[in-house]
Amino acid sequence: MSKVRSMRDAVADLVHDGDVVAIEGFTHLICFAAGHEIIRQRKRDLTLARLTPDLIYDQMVAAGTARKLVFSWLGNPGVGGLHAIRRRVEDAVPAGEDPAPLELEEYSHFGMVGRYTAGASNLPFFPLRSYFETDLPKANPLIRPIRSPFGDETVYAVPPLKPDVTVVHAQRADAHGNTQMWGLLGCQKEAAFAAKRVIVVVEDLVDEMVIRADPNRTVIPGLIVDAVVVEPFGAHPSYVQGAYDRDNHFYRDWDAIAREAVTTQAWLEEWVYGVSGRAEYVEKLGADRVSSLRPSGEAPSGSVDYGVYR
Amino acid sequence: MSKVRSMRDAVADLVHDGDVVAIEGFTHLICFAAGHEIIRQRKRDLTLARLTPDLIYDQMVAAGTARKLVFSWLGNPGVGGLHAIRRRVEDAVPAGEDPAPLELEEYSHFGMVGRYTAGASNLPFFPLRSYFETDLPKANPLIRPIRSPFGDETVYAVPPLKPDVTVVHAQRADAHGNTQMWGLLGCQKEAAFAAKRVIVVVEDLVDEMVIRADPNRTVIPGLIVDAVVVEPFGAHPSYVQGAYDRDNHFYRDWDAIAREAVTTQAWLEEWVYGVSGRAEYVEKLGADRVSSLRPSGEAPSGSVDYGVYR
Amino acid sequence: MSEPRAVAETGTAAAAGTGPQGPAAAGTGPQGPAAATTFSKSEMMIVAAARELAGQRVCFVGVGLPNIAVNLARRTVAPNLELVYESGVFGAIPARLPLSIGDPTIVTGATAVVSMFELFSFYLQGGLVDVGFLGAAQIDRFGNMNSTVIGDYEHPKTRLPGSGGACEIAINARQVFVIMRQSKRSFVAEIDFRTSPGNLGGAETAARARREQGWLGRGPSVVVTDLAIFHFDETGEMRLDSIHPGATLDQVRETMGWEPKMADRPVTTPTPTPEELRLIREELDPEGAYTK
Amino acid sequence: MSEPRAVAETGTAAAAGTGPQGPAAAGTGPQGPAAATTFSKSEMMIVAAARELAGQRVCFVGVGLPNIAVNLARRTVAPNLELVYESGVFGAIPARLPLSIGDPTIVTGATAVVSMFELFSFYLQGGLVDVGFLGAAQIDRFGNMNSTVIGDYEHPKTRLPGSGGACEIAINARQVFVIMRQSKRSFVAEIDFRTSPGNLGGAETAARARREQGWLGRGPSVVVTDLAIFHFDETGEMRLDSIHPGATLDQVRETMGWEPKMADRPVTTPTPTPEELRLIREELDPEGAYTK
Repeated sequence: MSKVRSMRDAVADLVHDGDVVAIEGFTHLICFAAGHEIIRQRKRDLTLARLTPDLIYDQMVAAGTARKLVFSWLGNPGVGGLHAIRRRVEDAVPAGEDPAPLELEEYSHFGMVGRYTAGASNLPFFPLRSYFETDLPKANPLIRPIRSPFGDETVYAVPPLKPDVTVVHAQRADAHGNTQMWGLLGCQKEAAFAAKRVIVVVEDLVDEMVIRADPNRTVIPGLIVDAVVVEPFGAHPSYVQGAYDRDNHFYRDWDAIAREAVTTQAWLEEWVYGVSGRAEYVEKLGADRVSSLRPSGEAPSGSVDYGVYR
Repeated sequence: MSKVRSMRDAVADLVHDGDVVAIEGFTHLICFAAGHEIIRQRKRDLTLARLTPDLIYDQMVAAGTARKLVFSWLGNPGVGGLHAIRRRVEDAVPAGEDPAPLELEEYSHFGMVGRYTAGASNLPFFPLRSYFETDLPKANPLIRPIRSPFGDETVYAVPPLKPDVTVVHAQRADAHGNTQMWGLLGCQKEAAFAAKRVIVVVEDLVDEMVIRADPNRTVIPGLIVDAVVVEPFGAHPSYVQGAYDRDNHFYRDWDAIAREAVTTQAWLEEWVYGVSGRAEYVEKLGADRVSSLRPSGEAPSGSVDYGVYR
Repeated sequence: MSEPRAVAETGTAAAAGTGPQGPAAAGTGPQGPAAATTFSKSEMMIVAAARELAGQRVCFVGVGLPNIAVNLARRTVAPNLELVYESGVFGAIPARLPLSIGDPTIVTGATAVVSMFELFSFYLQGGLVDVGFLGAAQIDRFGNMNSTVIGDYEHPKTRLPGSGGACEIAINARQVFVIMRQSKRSFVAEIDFRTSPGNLGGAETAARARREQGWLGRGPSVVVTDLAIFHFDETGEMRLDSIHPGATLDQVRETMGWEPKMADRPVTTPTPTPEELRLIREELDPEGAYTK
Repeated sequence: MSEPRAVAETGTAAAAGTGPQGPAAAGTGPQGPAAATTFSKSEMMIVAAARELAGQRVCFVGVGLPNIAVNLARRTVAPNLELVYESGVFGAIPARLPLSIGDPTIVTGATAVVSMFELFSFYLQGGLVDVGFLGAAQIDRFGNMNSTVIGDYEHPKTRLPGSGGACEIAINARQVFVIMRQSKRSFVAEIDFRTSPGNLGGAETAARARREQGWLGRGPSVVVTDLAIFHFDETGEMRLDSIHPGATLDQVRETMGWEPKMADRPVTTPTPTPEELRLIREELDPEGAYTK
């Protein structure tokens, strides 16, 4: 049975007010298309989880969808801060400009990866060698010491994170949701297995036989996928290995846009509320911008042989 | 600098008497060639770790290389028992026929996987939901309860396993030891990262650019590899996806061979001590046997595009 | 590797055994006498196990009888059943009957091949498996199983294979299906070693342990043997519900180490239908490796 | 993402910062006056950091100055240096200067691309990383660093990016190299929040904590700034060992929140060689994105 849905339907049915939502992807494969649809559908009171909230959550926070962030690094990589989020966090900023203060729950990268891993594995905690002699366990009481039953060593533990919905962007999937990706993998697999519901967004919908030709490349099995959305260029201004480049100009532009609430809202009006979906966004972006982001050539992986065994 | 070595040199330099040795591979990619070389070099007092000791450890135990097994399933899959090992374990068998009793340290599959994972991650323990209400923690006091610091749940923990040497068989590697494999992956990655020294044995030595064309396919980085041994058909009677089939006949034959110490020793004389190495073993096996194990056709993975980004 | 192997190991009649057995006399099933034909005890076990899979979604399988049973179920009562192999394969479409759990034929053309860490962590412990198949050398009335040793652990009379994945399958699969041949040596009053927990000392203890220790599994739900079908009653004990055509109540009782509880009216297991037999004989095991 | 970003965030002069700075007056290095040329403060930082990498094997890198420094080291003092990117890439051979730690150019043609679980578990925590590069908004005399908040945690004056991987890098990398521009705001007597542990309250406390808690890291070994090079003495405190050509001792002291310990005879950092400058300008950062 095909799980292919429109982004509108997938978000409407699978993302609910108050949900814990993870749109994962470490710089690579960040699904802005899903984030924008969540904004358009005016979802509220979401807890947004990501290692690096990135522009996607800065936009979602600015649009008022979120009440809380769970994260490990809050910045615009290589550029600076995430101003919309900072406005709802820093004391110095005059109140009233944006909605209520944003709750923060903060880990390190490995702590977040461990949380998803515990969630995916149905473990009550994940142990790691981090946090020793830092102020992080004081700032976040969910980072707790745990004593090894072998020897008397103590390490730290983080609790499982089980999102209500995880959104994963990928190069390709079949209609059942069997999903393959290459390039940086981040912790999408763990975040997907940890989630109650999974939305996969792909550049290309492929025949099941394409997936079955290379089963070791499958990162997420259809078994855990609730909807497959086909949304080319759906990761822009993030990128898709082999398909398009990171739009570094936009990452820099956002720094200026997000510095003021008014310019931020104007941008949201124009680029999110003002379009019906990703197809219109891409059209608005223009063919030149799109083609300027294409790789300059192909770098084929080559093929390996699994062999026929009859 | 090339790490390519002969099997003889790799085993002589990297495997020492008394070592903890893991020749991993779950039915697939079991490196019999390395096991046989260890036998030929008359290594002694080894602790042999594997989820499924399989024929390889039955042979190594029969040859007197081992004093201890660390394992989770002790059998000849689909056939029956491992008789050489059983002779050194069961009380009923008359003593004296084989060397001293073999020490056993026993887990479940997930317990062994967890042990390697803890070893690879430098964790003092790995937690898992297994062993509840079983006799395994009584049989093995290294399986211990651990209480979660979140809520009052108790799960079980296993200690890290850090082999002195892990041997991994694979389809291909470059001269630096960057190794790619496909098909069943077992827990070779974890066992290799957990080890002090790693020997990679491959069907094909390839140019670095073959590896670099598909970096997501790399399972073991050259960084942790000490020696690369090129040994085609080195996994027989186990198999290599895309290259040759499992020799099920041999797995059945072994059942009869290993039932008596005398036939077992005769087999070792002929097929291990009696040959200089894998090349001679393959020659002795004969071209017909070898070609009968080749896949009946190709099943290409297809190629994906990583893109050129300049 | 999960369980049926353990049985093969002991020399007791094995769920995954390969020894030929004479065909049972044909019973008259729901399809009436016209459909009567001969079938083996193994075929009856496979058919009975397959039928129990109706409505299940994800099954954790080993080779041998469970593998044939799940594939039969996919072609009959459970067309959407998804198979997870312990060796790390999801969505296999084998071109031949796999001879071992790690046969390369289950890899080529599969949907996903994953590491054992991922398989045990995310698929099994993560709660995605609805049914796990187990067998053992010994089982007791509460479905607790032994595949480790006969005799004392330190000085065993028979050293069996051990847990493999059986221990965590028993705890984390939502329910457990058991396939084992019956004998006084395998259906015992007291098992020598508990490798895979079933209903412990009874339903109440088991429910408490599962709740307090956070098990995902609800424990064993059915035992299919060469002679009969048992389910577990409200006290957590095996209850004889159905006797296979050709077998007698006496045979069932004589091959058990305790006096079994019985359903009010044990029924006769409906015989394999011609279509079920055709699928087994022509498609699933044409060489009769597991079913003769 | 590791650290230099944190600095960019605060508005203090940033190790990974992109702001142009005027070229420093050329000093006379070991190569003699004939080789004298102009170079920027950033170039001096990169060169000084690269030289410190002599003899190191595996380096955990972020983008910006550390990325250029390690690539310069590979071409000069440490030809066998292996690079691990926090985003999960090993053995990258980027076709262009990567603009972010997740640039697709570091993936194409790399030796291995792995999940973050694997990167943090096996590479970093597993003990394979010899040198981790960090920077921060604040550092104290013992090399403890803050990249979380300025002010109170609950009501921060400035909300910084937070740890990213910095916390576990500080603990698990065998040693830590720090690259930061000096200022009274960044080199402080007391940091507001400890994100990445350095030598805690001093060498003795730090050694005890590392031993008892099983850290793999020996802590910070060098701090390279736009003005000077510091190492850590036997008490675990930063010691001024070398002043860059063009900088003065007064400048160094005026941009620190404490009176620095000094080597008996602080030397002048040897100026960049023409070859070092050529590599930076022609090969590593031809557009001068990080080095102007």
